Amino acid sequence: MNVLYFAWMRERIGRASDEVNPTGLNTARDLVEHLKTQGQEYEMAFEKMTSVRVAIDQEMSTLDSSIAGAQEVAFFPPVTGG
Amino acid sequence: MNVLYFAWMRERIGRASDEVNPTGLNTARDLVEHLKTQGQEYEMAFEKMTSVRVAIDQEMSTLDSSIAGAQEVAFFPPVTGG
Amino acid sequence: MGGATSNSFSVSVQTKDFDIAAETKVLTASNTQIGAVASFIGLVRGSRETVRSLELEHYPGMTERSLEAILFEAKERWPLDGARIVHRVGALAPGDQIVLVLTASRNREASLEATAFIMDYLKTRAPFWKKEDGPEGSTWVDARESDDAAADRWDP
Amino acid sequence: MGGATSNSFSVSVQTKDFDIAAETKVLTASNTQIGAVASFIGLVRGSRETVRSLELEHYPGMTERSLEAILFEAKERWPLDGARIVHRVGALAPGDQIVLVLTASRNREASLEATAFIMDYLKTRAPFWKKEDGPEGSTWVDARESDDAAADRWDP
Repeated sequence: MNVLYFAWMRERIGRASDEVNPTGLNTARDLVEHLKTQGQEYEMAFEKMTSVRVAIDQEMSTLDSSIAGAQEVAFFPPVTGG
Repeated sequence: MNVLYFAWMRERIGRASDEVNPTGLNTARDLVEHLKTQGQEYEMAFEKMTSVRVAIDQEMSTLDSSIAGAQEVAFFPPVTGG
Repeated sequence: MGGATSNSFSVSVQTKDFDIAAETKVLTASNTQIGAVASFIGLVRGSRETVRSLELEHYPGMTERSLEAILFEAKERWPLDGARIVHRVGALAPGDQIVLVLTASRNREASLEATAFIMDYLKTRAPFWKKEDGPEGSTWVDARESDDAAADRWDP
Repeated sequence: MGGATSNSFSVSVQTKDFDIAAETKVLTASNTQIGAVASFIGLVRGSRETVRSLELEHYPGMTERSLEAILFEAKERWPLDGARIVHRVGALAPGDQIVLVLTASRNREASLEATAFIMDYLKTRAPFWKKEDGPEGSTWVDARESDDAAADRWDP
């Protein structure tokens, strides 16, 4: 499963994407908990979860959405386009 | 006093303006009654008063507005610009 | 620089066509605090079969005054940095541009609402009249009650 | 001729600038039943002293999908003959155009309301992020609660 990061989340983590083995991960929240074990940069990026948005296969989702079968999960701050 | 006509009122009356002596005319309605004595074309133009709008010195007004001291009174159908 | 000047609010009544890109550039050029520009363009509807041409008559003098009064009213109601109305008169064909309303603001909702307001007031208060030349001859276009209702919604 | 085709609804995410007059012409060219074109342009605010430049990041793929979904939703809600979103990405300077929304309809209110709706949804649903480069360094722009409130008003 490809995991993407955007804006300040990408900057804090120091990379734009990770390849993650989804075995045992049911929801986007499970994925976050898994990532937070991968280093301090991930802990920092996921520190304030009210500022974290998630898209599963390019659809806006919530942290409790299932990631079963997902090919791409993205984490990013609230959007500021327009 | 200069009296102007626009759109189908101008066409029905057959002219774009008249010079009228305002003596004895208090309101726009008085002016209409006076004009209707000037010929059948005026009677036709002012036949359906719900479709007649009036501007006094280029300000939207009502038939009961005073025309005392006015230099220009205009009659026209409801506007259809835009 | 940066401040809105009073000539940021202007109207033109003209026979010639307008270019919305050029008009937008003029409206926003001197003020980089403008974040939002809303606009409306009215076009002549109808195919060449149903409407051969449209003739727009107006009341010179009063037209400009009434359009300026509408911009003044909009400026009182919304935080606008500028606004512009261009209205064409004379002979027009299907697809031609008739009217342009442009508003500039720091605020998105202000620009969009002010544009709607200006159009609603223009439709019911500015002295223009349309005459359509179709296959069955010329007819003056009737005013629409829906336009009165649209204008009424801005009353307190 | 005269009928709206499905490609009357389109989006572009691009680094290059856009021309609202040219975009309007494309949107209205094939359909003379369109009487109303509303639009919104977002500009980079701030003087050269406060904002040296703005960097717009986005999520390629999802951006286009989300913008298309917003146009589809607008088309379900209002009688639109066409709509277009152009959103720029990359480096921009104060005064630069960021986003264009254009809607075409037979109905004035429909085009203006749909334009407001599209902007409100775009502001809260399309994956773009702004980073400002000012005199005190680079900062990511915070999302605004007022944008969430604006989007919420369209919920049933």
